[in-house]
Amino acid sequence: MIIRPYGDTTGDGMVQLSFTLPIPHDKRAEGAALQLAGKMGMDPAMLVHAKQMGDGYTFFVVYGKVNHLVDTDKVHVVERDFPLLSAKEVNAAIKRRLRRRLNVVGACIGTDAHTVGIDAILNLKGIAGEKGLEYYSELSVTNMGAQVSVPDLVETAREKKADAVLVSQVVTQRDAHLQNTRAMSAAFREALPAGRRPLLIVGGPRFDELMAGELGVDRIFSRGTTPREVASYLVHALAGSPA
Amino acid sequence: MIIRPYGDTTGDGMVQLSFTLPIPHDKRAEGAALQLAGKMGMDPAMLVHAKQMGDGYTFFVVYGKVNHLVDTDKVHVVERDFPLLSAKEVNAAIKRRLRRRLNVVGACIGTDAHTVGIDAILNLKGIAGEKGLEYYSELSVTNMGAQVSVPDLVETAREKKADAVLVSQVVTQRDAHLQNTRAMSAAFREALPAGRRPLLIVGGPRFDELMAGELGVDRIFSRGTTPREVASYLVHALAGSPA
Amino acid sequence: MAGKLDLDATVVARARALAARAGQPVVDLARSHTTVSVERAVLRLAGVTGADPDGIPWVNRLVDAVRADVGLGHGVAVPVFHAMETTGVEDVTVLAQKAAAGSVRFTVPAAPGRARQRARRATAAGLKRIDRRRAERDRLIKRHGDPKQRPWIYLIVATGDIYEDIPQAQAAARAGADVIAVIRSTGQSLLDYVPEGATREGFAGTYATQENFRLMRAALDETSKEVGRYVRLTNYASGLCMPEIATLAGLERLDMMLNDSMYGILFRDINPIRTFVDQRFSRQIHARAGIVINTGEDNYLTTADAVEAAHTVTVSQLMNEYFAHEAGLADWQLGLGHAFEINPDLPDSFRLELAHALLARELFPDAPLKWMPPTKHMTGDVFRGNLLDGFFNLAGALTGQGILLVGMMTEAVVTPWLSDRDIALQNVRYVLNGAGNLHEDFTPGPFIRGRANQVLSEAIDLLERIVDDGMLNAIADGTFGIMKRPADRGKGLDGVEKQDEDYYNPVVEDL
Amino acid sequence: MAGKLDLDATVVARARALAARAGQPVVDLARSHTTVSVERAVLRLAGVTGADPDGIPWVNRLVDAVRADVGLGHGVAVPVFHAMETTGVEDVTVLAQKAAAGSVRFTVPAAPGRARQRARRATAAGLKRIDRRRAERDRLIKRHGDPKQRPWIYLIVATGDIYEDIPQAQAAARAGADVIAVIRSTGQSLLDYVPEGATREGFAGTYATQENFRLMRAALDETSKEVGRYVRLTNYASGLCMPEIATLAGLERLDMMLNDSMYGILFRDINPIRTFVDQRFSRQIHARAGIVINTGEDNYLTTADAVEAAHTVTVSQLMNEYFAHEAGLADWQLGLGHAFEINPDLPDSFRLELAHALLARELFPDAPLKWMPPTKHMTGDVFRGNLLDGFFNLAGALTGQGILLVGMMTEAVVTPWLSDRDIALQNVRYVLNGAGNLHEDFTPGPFIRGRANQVLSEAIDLLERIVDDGMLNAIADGTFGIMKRPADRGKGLDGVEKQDEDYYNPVVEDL
Ligand code: B12
Ligand code: B12
Ligand SMILES: Cc1ncc(COP(=O)(O)O)c(C=O)c1O
Ligand SMILES: Cc1ncc(COP(=O)(O)O)c(C=O)c1O
Repeated sequence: MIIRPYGDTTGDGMVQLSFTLPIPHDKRAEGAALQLAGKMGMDPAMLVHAKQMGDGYTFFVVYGKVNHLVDTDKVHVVERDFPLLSAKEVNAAIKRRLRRRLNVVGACIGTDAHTVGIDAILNLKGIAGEKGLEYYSELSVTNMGAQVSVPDLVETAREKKADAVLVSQVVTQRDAHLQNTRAMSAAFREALPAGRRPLLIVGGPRFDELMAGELGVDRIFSRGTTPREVASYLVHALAGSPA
Repeated sequence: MIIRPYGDTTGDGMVQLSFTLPIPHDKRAEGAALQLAGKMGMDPAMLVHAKQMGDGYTFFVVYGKVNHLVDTDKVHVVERDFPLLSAKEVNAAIKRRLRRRLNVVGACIGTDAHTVGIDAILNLKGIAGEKGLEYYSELSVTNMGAQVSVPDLVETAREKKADAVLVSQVVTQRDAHLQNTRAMSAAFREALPAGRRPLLIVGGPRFDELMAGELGVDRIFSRGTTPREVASYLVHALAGSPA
Repeated sequence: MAGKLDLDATVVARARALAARAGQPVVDLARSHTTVSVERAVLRLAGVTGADPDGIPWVNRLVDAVRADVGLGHGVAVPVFHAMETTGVEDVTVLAQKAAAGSVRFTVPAAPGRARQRARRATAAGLKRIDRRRAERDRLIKRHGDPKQRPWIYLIVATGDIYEDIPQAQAAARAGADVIAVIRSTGQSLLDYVPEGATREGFAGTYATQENFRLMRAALDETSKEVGRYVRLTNYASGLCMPEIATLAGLERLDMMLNDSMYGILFRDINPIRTFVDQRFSRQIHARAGIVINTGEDNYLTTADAVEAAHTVTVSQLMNEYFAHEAGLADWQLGLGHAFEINPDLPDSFRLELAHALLARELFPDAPLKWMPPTKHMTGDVFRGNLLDGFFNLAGALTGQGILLVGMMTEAVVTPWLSDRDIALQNVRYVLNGAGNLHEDFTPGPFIRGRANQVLSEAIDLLERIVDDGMLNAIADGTFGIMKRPADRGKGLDGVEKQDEDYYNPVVEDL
Repeated sequence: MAGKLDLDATVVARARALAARAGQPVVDLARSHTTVSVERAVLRLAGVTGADPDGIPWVNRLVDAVRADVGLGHGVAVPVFHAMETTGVEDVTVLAQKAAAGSVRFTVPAAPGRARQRARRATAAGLKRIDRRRAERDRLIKRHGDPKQRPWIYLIVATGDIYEDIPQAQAAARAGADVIAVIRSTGQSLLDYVPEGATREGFAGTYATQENFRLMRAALDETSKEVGRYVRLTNYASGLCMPEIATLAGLERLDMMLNDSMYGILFRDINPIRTFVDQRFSRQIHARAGIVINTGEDNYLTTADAVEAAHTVTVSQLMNEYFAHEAGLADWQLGLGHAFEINPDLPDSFRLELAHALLARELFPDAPLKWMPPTKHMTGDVFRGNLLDGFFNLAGALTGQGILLVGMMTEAVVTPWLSDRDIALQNVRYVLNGAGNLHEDFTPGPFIRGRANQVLSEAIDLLERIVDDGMLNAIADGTFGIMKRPADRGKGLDGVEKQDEDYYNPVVEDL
């Protein structure tokens, strides 16, 4: 399906844009702002607000019509390619296929201290009304908390015979999350042979789920993930999909 | 000079974008939003907010880096190509060159009833601390007010021997301002031979100053115009620039 | 809510008495004149419908024909129903068509008794339809319920196309709007007829037509059922056709109408006499139809300064109250307008807003005041815009306003987008939900009380001057909104006539 | 401001008494232990500067060397200054270099009198430099003036690069910021040394180094002159190096420091004992330097629910007050933390915020409370974000907060952009200018008063439990921020030693 942005009427293509340019405010700066909007495909573009900040910066708000078409058939997304199971089903599938508890080790690595996200996935309390992985009787969860170094994580994963390692990354300035994830997956590749390497999962609000391959992990979860999705994925990836 | 948008550090290229797509919210919709951002040149683009509105629409906020460069040397703007004069200089120039008062007729045409803008330019009171054209002793101003029909305007311009006609247009939905301006300039072309046609000026907050030729007028004034700019332009266009 | 300002009851009473004295001459004018639109409204109630192939309604053709033959001074009812009898035509619309074709002549019979009777029977049928719609509204409110909170949340729809308006209005209602206003195309106020049919081509608003009213009301009836809350519909009985649009609103069960001569005079350059005559009749109809009117004092603050001119708003509200009561409207029907338009850069701007808003609240304790958002000081900075709207919402909650016209962050940019309304409603919900009860903790101190009393006393001074000089002169002088509008200028004056001795209006008899 | 809540003075006194009883064992612990960082701070005051080629400061090398030879139980001052005498080295930094090279051995002399004297003379010189910076601050404040309004406007800068931070900080100050905080790179709290030099590579913050302090303070001194208002500078004396960073802050005339063991314990997993010992010394230094501390109770509400856990904030504030007073800080130096973190969807959320904020205000009438903006409930909806921040600003003004940490609409997205700060400051200016005096009209009703008193009584209950169980157990149980932190775990415990009988710290003698 081909669609366009919708401001006030079907097909009007209207969007709102704001940004700063590192130049003082004058007519030329406004023209520069419109040039950028034009390059982004806005035509006509209305410059509706311009405000100088300090000596050399100007903030702009632009409204206008973009000419790009959005083709919903060509959207790249990581669709859930596994069934969403209930806790009961998860436990049953693990019991049936693995005949042992599935070991999960979770951590927030590097100097990132944001544990709320990984805790939401792992801890009993969970999030959005769903219990976390600790609630699943067939999952054995080790939550290492925050600021875990990669060597410690690899060590613990080995020790706990982890089937899956769950890593959270929330700080993204200067791509910290990408760097840490790459370091982590490299360390696992180095430390363990392919067959014995645990499933590597990372999550955090600013990840692009399409980057799993690039980062050397098996799966990425982003904004608004719920524990059930993660549990279902674990079953799918480690215990085969139940028919 | 080549510049990029500035979010937090020089050259980071960061911008903020929001829009609605006419589809319900799901992963595919988020992908569609990112596709649009991508087409606009945002890479990487972070989808930071998505909210369904009613059944079939979703609002998105996207942050990200645009790759476009802004070349401030290639900016198209209507730069002031005439000197900015004081009221005294305006009056002196008219007296010297024209040897009579310069006649100005102003109106807000069509069904547009927004007079604040044209009044700001014409009325004594003015705007932003500058007196309006009525204050200039060598300008004879007729302010016809709002909702003036094009035939009435042409008639009055003829009657008052207008040197310049100043038209305001504030309502822009469905391009009302462009349609009305075109109708106005066509009517003047029809009614009067080239030599006797008054200078045609339009103004309003949403005009693109580059469109004068297209709309058949001599000059366009947009957001934040002050009476002095208009008076100086009148002198420049009708009484030659004072050396 | 009442009593936070310590207003002096005798001062308030004096303000009301002055407003009545200042308004009386205007009422006298209205009672002694009629207009083409008043007469057309009568004929609409008597059953004339539809339009000629050029889109000119048959009521216009009929009134023009009557006027050409006998003028309007007798009212059109008697000549029309006399002609029905003499021509034997049974259907008034058919008569109108014949009159338009020039095949009927109109006269005023010496003994108008029978014509009056027939006319009155016909218009009574029209009024009865209005009564039925009112009863229907009462039933639906009982069934679906009123909004749970005050203020009611009022949202504007303005695509210009009734078929885009409808889904947007329904979406807004689902998202929490209690009242939907379909604003009008910029041109309509100056049309001296009411367009016909469903319309898709308006500029910055959609034409007010009977069919558009019907379509939107039906759509919102559906949504009311869905959301379990009666969603009200608003339009504009303003401009040159106040009486007729009021009538159509009554016939199609609209629930509120913008209705204020002062707006037409000041901002659409409509002749003061024309529109005061029209207004009185339209308000009588609104009273009958159980419709809440919204007045337009808020608009003054877009051209005048909101602090300097605060008292002109108060004066106008007092006069509008007088005019409305005189026309039969009850207090619950008085959506008197005011607005949050003080320059936000002014020190204590928010507290000044509170003073003004509370003054209106306490002067008119039983009226469902219409509280308008910032517009003039909104800019293209939409982030700031949403913030200002939040403080506007708060001021509404703190001062107990009745109808909250939801502000849009894009006010300075475009007529509202779908997403603007959603963001705006989210804003309202946050403020009402999180701080809606803050009025319990709000006890105006000397600054706010002082300011309110100052505005009231300036209002009294101005009313005294108006009593002396006359309301029409005050309007001519630019007292309101700094717009100067002399009584002998402006659009539509040629549609006014003085009533003759034998003027007869069957509708007014029944109101 | 005081007295709007009708708090019962005897209840308040009881809360304070309980906090003192609960805090006493922690103080005893702090007084009877020392840490590597306390000792390093002593040496910094005694004149050790610079770092080895790997970037490890000479103070670290020296303390490690002393510790290896004689432990920390005697304090490092005596062994170090004894070694100065025995080796004849005149410069402590040179001694550190020699010690690092293994060419000096440390012992504790039987008669430490002379070493103590020399040490004390050296550290006194360091303290004198701090005293001079304090006097300098007083002079500059006199010259340039304090902010005109309360609350002071506090803005964060966080590029990670001191050379990008500086122009952004200056721009922020010009745009109205009264206080600039340079936040730290995510890694720093866990470093058991203070990095050296100007730094350009931080993640989500810039390293706290003496040189970065100096550069930023100099830049802001320039801007203070320009804007005619003394612009304060803030950094973090938190994490593993509290005492040293406090010292560097004193030496470089920083004006405020985030300084709270509880933050390190709960959110950086630092060992409780280590950090309580460090905290006491760092606060003694802050007291001397005239620095305002900022505590971190606001953070609890990012992991715990702001309504359920409101009383834990109060308890922590009372304990922090006790710890601070005990360390010599005056009330004006207590920027106790709290935050606007109630779920905005909760009915009456704003009034609950007012209750909590006012409770803090009235419990600590002379402390310049640090009021933190919404973070947890901020989302990528930046329009809504700016609105929430506006109500946060309003709550700050209504309840007389001292230091307003300005919220950013992009809180959930990125560390603040230049334009975010500008929009945020515009928001603050609007609210303070337009509604800053609204507190005159704010008289809390039963809902707000009731809620405040309820929180206070829950705080007393909790304090009673802590008196019984001990503060360290409470922390271990997850009482604060639902983070469980046992006293025998966490980072940095190996840097703690019990003081011996002959422990000597020349700095503490002078504080
Ligand atoms: C709470 C919080 C804190 C708390 C953390 C407490 C704790 N124990 O976690 C405290 C106060 C300690 C804190 C401190 C700091 N913070 Co902080 N913090 C936040 C805040 C307000 C909320 C984050 C949160 O809890 N979200 C709720 C959870 C449930 O969402 P989530 O993390 O996205 O998790 C979900 C999904 O992403 C996914 N998920 C996440 N991880 C994983 C892992 C796996 C395996 C899976 C499957 C899924 C998954 O599932 C979760 C549930 O749906 C955000 C701002 C915001 N509103 O987002 C800033 C924010 C994250 N913090 C930030 C910063 C910079 C810091 C500091 C570094 C500042 C400083 N220099 O002092 C410090 C230091 C901390 C550090 N070293 O990391 C920045 C990061 C900027 C950036 N993009 O790089 C933010 C965005 C604020 C800002 N705009 O500046 N912070
Ligand atoms: C004030 C106002 C009104 C007042 C007008 C009073 C009056 N006598 O003018 C009232 C209340 C009557 C009104 C009514 C309506 N309004 Co109105 N109104 C505004 C408002 C709040 C401010 C406009 C203003 O006065 N700006 C201040 C002046 C000084 O600025 P300016 O016009 O841009 O003028 C400057 C420059 O542009 C330039 N300039 C302008 N004209 C000219 C001419 C020349 C020759 C030159 C040289 C320069 C020049 O110089 C001026 C000084 O710097 C705007 C929203 C906003 N905040 O912008 C909406 C707005 C313009 N209105 C709008 C609408 C839709 C209406 C209505 C049509 C709604 C309705 N359907 O009922 C009605 C009907 C009016 C009509 N038929 O036109 C829309 C227009 C949407 C669009 N883009 O198409 C706006 C943007 C609001 C919105 N978002 O919906 N309105
Ligand atoms: C009372 C009143 N009538 C009418 C209008 C505008 O509509 P129109 O010009 O279509 O009559 C307004 C504007 O808000 C108004 O307040
Ligand atoms: C008291 C305190 N210290 C420190 C920090 C964070 O900084 P860091 O982790 O760099 O010590 C905070 C966070 O806001 C805090 O409140």
